[in-house]
Amino acid sequence: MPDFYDDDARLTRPRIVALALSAALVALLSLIILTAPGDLERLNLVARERLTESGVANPVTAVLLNFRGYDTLLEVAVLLLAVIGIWSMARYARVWIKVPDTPVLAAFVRLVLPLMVLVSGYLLWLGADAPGGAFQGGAVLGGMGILWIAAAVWLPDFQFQRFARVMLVLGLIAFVGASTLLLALEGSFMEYPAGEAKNWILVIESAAMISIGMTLMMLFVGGIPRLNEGTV
Amino acid sequence: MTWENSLPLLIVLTSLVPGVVIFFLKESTVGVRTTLNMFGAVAKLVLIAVMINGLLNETTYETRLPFLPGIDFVLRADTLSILFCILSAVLWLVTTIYAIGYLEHSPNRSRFFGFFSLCVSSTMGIALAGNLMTFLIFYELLTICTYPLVVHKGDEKALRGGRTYLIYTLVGGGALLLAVIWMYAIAGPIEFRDGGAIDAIVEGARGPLTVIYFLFIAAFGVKSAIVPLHGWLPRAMVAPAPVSALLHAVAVVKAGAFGIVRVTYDLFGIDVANDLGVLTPLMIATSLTIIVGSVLAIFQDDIKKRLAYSTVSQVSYIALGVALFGPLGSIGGIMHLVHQGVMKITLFFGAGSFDETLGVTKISQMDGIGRRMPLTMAAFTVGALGMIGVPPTAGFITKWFLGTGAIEANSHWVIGVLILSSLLNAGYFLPILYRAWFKPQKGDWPSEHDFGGRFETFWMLLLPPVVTGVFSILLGLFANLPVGLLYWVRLIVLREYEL
Amino acid sequence: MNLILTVDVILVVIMLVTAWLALTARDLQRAVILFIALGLLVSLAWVRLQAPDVAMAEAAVGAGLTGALLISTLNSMRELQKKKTSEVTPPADASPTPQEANHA
Amino acid sequence: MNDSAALYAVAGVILFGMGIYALVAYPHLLRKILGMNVMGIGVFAVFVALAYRGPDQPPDPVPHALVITGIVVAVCATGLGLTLATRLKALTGVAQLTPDQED
Amino acid sequence: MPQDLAFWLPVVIAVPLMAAVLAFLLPRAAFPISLGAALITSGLVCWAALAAVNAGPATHTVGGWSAPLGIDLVLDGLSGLLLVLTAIIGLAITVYAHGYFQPGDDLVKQHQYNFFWPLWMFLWASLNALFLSADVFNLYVTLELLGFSAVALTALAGKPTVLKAAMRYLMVSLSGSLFYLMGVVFLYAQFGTLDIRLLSAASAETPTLLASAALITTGLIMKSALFPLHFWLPPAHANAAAPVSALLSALVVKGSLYIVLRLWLEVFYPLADTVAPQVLSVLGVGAVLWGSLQAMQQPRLKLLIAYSTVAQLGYMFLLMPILLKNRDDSTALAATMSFVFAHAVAKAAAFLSAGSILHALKDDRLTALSGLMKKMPVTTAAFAMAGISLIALPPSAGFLAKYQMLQSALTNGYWGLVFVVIGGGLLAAVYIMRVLGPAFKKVEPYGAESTSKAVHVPLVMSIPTLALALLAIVISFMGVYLLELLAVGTPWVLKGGL
Repeated sequence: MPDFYDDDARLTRPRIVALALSAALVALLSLIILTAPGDLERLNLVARERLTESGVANPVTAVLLNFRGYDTLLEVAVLLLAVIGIWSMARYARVWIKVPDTPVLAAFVRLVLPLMVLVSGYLLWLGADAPGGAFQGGAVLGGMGILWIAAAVWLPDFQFQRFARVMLVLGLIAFVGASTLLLALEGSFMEYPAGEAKNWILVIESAAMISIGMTLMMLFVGGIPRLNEGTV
Repeated sequence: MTWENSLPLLIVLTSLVPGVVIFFLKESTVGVRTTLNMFGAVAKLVLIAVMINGLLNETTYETRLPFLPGIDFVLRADTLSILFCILSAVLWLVTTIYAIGYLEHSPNRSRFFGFFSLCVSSTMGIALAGNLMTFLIFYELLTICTYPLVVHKGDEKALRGGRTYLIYTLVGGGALLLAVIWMYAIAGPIEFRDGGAIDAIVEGARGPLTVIYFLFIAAFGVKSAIVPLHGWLPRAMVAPAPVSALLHAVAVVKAGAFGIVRVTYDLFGIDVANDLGVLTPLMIATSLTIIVGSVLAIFQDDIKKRLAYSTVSQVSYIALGVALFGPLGSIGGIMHLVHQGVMKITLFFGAGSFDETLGVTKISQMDGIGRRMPLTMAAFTVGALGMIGVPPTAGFITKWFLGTGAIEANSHWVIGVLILSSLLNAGYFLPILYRAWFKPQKGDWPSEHDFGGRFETFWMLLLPPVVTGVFSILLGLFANLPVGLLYWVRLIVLREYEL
Repeated sequence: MNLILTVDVILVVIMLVTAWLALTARDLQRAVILFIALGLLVSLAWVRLQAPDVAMAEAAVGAGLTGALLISTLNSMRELQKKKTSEVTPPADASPTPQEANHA
Repeated sequence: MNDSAALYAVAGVILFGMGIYALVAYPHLLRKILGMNVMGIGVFAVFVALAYRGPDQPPDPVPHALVITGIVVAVCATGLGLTLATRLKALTGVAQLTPDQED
Repeated sequence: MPQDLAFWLPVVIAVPLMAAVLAFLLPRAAFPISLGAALITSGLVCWAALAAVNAGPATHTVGGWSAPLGIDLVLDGLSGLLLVLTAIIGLAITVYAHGYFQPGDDLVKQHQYNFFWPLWMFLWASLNALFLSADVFNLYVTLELLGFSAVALTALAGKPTVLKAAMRYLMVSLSGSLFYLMGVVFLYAQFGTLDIRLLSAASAETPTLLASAALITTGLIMKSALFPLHFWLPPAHANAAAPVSALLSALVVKGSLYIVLRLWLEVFYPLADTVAPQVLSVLGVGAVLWGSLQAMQQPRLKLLIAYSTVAQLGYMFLLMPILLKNRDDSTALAATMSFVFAHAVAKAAAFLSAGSILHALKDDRLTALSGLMKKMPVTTAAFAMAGISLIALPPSAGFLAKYQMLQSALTNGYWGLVFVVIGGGLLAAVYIMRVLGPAFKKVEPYGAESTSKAVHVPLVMSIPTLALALLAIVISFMGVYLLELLAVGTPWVLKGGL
């Protein structure tokens, strides 16, 4: 009955069976993965060989935004879809946060926020050449939003969702729009013109970062930004 | 598409299209519905007449559409299919008139006539099917379309009857499907052909072919009610009388019997079938059915039930004729396809009219009915005498050829079966005739219905049995005319035996 | 070389133990906190495997954000539980707010 | 595969197995969601381990990119799952998949 | 604009994807946007299929980076057939849903209506992306897109039962995806590439391939609800809103099924001699029997149809041993794909009919359905046609498919399967007749409660339902064309490829 404090931790018979089966699976898969020969060089080398053509110096960003940019496009779609799914399920925000007694946290958050915006922008810029990029930057942006809410500095209201909608779709629209434009121009979906890849990538990434940030924040809100009465 | 290519399809469509249109008509639009039905029926007859003429001039009528790689959807006219076509078309016309009269003022008529037309279309498809696949499609379509007719009354009993009907026919359909696929698997994409599509039995195929043949017989046996697969037939008697008439004379039961004829002659070929040794078991099964059906009929008091068991017995004459290896037996069997239809439909029309006019449903209520409804009863009498095989009715011709066929095939015991069956037929029909004509009326009729007018009943209920009754005699009297039935059936048999 | 491998072994063992504790802890709050710890350990492992991009993503998204989601969910569930024990009715879902009426 | 990579790959497989166990063995939805996340971490760990070629060679960037994608999918899935779980808790009073009653 | 077929492949994905975004951004215009996207996508897909029949398979290299580095979109017979199927059913459901979710002034319904469109467009985009993808990791992403949109659509109905069903569905979907992803990792470990054609070219029977096949197949049959992993399907499909049920049963489960077929035909083909195909076939038999028996006992129409899906999914795995015995002989694949097509059309029609019935009678218990023929003739007729196809009586799409299945089983000597297929048809007849039998019951003309409850079904609902039902019949005469499309460049390895 005490629903979220504990599950019954006893090792009942079904659990022992489940444990044994999982263990067997683990043993089998471990043995097999160790025998895998790893003819892995092929793709690795190809990716590195053609890094220069990709417009960015960070190979991971090259894969994410150029070679396999289509994956990332669908990825951005997944993010948007997750928010739409959550909004469709929950007509009210989930957040149940008490306003903190001390203003210290709030003050701290106010201080940190501008810094985080800067950091996220920097991460994005950095992503072209070093570890970082839209996802990492977006995560920082999202973290900022969450901190903002968690510190009860600000709580999203219903008016906010109109703004949020636009921010949420920005990344996907930029991605699909740019790709389609490139399809018309270059004859291939998402084929960046030679030498201009970096600019295209940066534009797409910026839009994607904003959307990612907003998405992560909305995942936290857990419903259409509109608070249940008396929940805060 | 040329005329020759589209004619078989058109014959199917002349009832299919009106049927589909009728579904969308309002209950009250009797005029349009009747016009559509009649137009379809007459158009169909005209097209068939054109086709007969063409066939006599050796024209080929064939509609061929791709179905699956290697298998086409084929509708083709040949002598045998024409025979079944014309039987169905004529009886459809008659039955439609009867049904209009019978169902006047009852609910769901659009639905009824819609399915009725679809039913006839399926029968036409079965008749014209040029290969197993096409046959199978229409055979199952027939099952689907008859179900709503069987349960038309919509009460518990009707639903139960319908369920039984479906269980039997669907299981039969499963057997047919298996047989068809197996056949295709070992023989390739064969089509029906005069004299049989299988030229010779390949070594090793004898066993499977025998099994397939019996699968076919079992599948068709369900619809043609071969004992012990006849259980659905009496229970399906809950359907309205025109449906029973159609079921017994043209559509379902006859489709089964036609299937046996088709498969034996045009798929296996009578020689191959004989070579496989499958004809004797078929002969035994049908003989048994003839006897058992007749015996069971004697114990029924319900008129329609007695007629139903009579059907069980009579339809097996067709298969018996097939099983008798030799042209004479074949002639008897194929002729009975027509004869049984015409005679049995007369009987059902009569039974339906008794019910609708006087509320009489049981034989024990029929005392003196001959005086109240002389014309209907006269038609009924002709049908009954035909079933017994009294000359000069059509039934006599059948039994004559079957008897001579039995001698030809050296199966003399079949003559015994025929005689016994005729005695039994007499045993369950003559008492009815006696009651109707010679016994005085007992009290009031159960629920008499006054249709007004000058006749003993509504004219639409009277005309059809009288017409089919007259046919039953004419078919007997003029069997041997140059374009008569016998002539045509001889043509069929000559081709099948490749004589 | 051996030293690195030793570090690896220690890291892996801690990871696995943390994971097991996270999955079996009786208190869900504790489980969630352990899960966040697992996320951080994993990102450490990925730094070690020369995957700094992945490590950043894991630390920020896998540990940080997922952790925040889990904790906030746990909190809302607690609130719901309290509400349930104090009053029987579930939160009003059917009655729309005036804002929504305007929107529709 | 070098030793370190093998070690982390096996660890990944073990995490995968642990996740499955938690998913099937515990009724609480939050725990199930945790289980799925651990499963995911396991898969990612194997993938990242495969990309590692020892200290002297640069790693294969493709799995890294794919794992980042996977991490983002996982957080989305977690978000969806947690929302559903909260809704269930609100409507039924328990965050578990109790058998349905005919409603 | 280029007339090249390959050029248009990404557009088939981008159009519904953009429609989803716009429908979310502009809820008030959601329906016109979605309908427009549906029309464009369907038209484009049908044109593409015709073009592929004439010109052969097409490959689009996304980003200009061909495999192994980039991701290719490939249109061939197998994917083309499923794209066309999705287009047909998608169009019908788009129209139907507009009627079904018609909100009036109910705010909860308005909410459902608003969110149905973006979710449905996402689903469509993800299906198209899935069918076109030639990359195993990209397939994972499309699978997740598909799973998320399907779960959210399921949950849209909002009742506790449906939320539970959605939750269960989400768990299965996610863990299935993770199994799949682990399999992908194993593939990468062995072959160092993610492109299906390169994988199949390199593929050889190794322990890693076996493990990968086991992981991937397990994950996917979870998502496809193959017996005994079907437990989540009936509650989800039965409790979701009717258009959603239709989508789930007709299309969503086919997504993962498609990947199973594709991978086994291409990448895992070296494992064809192992026991795996037999196992799948046996599970299929189990599904046919168990699903049918369950369908016979369900008290509600939608549950019955949902269990029928469990049974029918079994058929799609029955022929695996024959399919993989020799992939040059395409009859088993043709039979399976015909079945997929037939089932999707008939099942969508059945669920849409059930939706209309629920809409009109507010009740889908079988006991409430007597006399349905009189009350809702068009809907009943549609259900009957769908039922005929599910039973596989001729002439229907189901018959066309089962005929080919039987032929394939018989010519290969699998007699057991012959009896399963025929027996399964009879079992289907039993459960379909549980609905259609009482439908012909006479209803009392006046005063009876059941009659007075019947209301008019709007044309936007009855027309798509009837159209799908008629299609379930008409397809039986289009078998040759379906097979012609299917034959386009399948499997990739054999006919061209890179």
